[in-house]
Amino acid sequence: MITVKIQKEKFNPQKILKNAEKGKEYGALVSFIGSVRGETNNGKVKKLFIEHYKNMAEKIIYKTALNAEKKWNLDYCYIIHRYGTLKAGESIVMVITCSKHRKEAYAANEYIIDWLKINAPFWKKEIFENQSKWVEQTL
Amino acid sequence: MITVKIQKEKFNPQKILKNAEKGKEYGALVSFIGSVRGETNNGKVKKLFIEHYKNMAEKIIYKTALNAEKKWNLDYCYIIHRYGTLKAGESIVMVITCSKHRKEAYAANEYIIDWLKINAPFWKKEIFENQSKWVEQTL
Amino acid sequence: MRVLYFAKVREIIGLPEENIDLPSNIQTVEDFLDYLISKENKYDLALSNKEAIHIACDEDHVDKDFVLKNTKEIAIFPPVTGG
Amino acid sequence: MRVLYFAKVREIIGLPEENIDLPSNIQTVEDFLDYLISKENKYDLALSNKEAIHIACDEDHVDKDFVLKNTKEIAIFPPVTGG
Repeated sequence: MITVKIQKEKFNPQKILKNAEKGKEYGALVSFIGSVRGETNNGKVKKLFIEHYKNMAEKIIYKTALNAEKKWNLDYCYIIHRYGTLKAGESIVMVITCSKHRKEAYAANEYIIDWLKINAPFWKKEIFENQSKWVEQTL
Repeated sequence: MITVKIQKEKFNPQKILKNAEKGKEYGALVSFIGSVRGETNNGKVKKLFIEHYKNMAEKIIYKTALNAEKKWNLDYCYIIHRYGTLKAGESIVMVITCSKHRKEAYAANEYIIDWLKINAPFWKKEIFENQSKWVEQTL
Repeated sequence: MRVLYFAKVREIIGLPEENIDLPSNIQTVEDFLDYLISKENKYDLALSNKEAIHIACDEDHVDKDFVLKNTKEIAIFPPVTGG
Repeated sequence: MRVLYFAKVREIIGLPEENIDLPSNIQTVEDFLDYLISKENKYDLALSNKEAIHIACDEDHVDKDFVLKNTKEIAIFPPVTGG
């Protein structure tokens, strides 16, 4: 089962985890949460602005999930990614992967995030006290 | 910050996740949950019995967390493992690792589970309808 | 053809999207970028460092030698930084 | 010396722990296992496949050639299966 959500609103990682666990008998569940760091190399981050290319982002993330599901025989895959303006500490992205054995769940989870970082059309701009700066890609 | 818990009682992964996120500004959070599978190669599992060597288990898990924290520069590390009698679907173990960057959080998380599976003194016995069987180590 | 701009490219060009009729001598993405760059200073500013410009045609990543024949929507943007 | 048994080993020997005075000729873990095996059939049954027996002395994993000199607690068990 694959779910992909791209939304402006905050999400609740606890609720998402709870739903993933409902009726679960899969053995291994790996989740990743990426959040807005309060401090980067450029100083104290006030806000993070995330721009995205809606239709393409949905398409790419869904395709990535589908590839991961097939390759690692996942029982469950949930991906949520925010756009808009976020504050430090807020969650940007969450990925849950479930499978019978842990190796598959870890590998699929990391694959999804790696792939998403390279291909999904989102762009981050860090907003500091007196300036703002588009984040540069680091792979 | 390292927390290690070994307990008989059920734990609530949502609450544990929520606590990990409190005041968080770490960027990356990876969590792993291992649960009792309802079906194994030997049939339908009714219950899982977990025996452990208390003092040694605590010592080994804490040492493993300490190693991981140092090696991957973790900001937060939480490990909980149950013993006693569990039903299918119940969580056995949860590991949360937090760091600035995702690679470290993933690597540390997987290291902890791998190390724990090889070294922490827990033993599982699967209880089926008409028989029971100690689980054999698979690495 | 619908042309979309994102992030820094959008900011420099000053608009999120526009419609541009493809001149008949333009075949590839590369041709199209060169056409924009020669058209106006703001496009030159936004797009001249082609290494730093990525392209999607009808929502798929494409290389610069991609032929624009049936493309309805082209998106022009810096390397993505999501996740 | 306090001797602890876990899992299948505990089940076969029939008790979780006991106190055993170390005979003076016993130096290593290996010696101690052989001593138990020769003592009674249940120990033979539980411990004769030494490859499948792991040992911890005072809560640390040790090899079979570990010298028991100051050991207060020895634990004998099958390969662990936690996590």
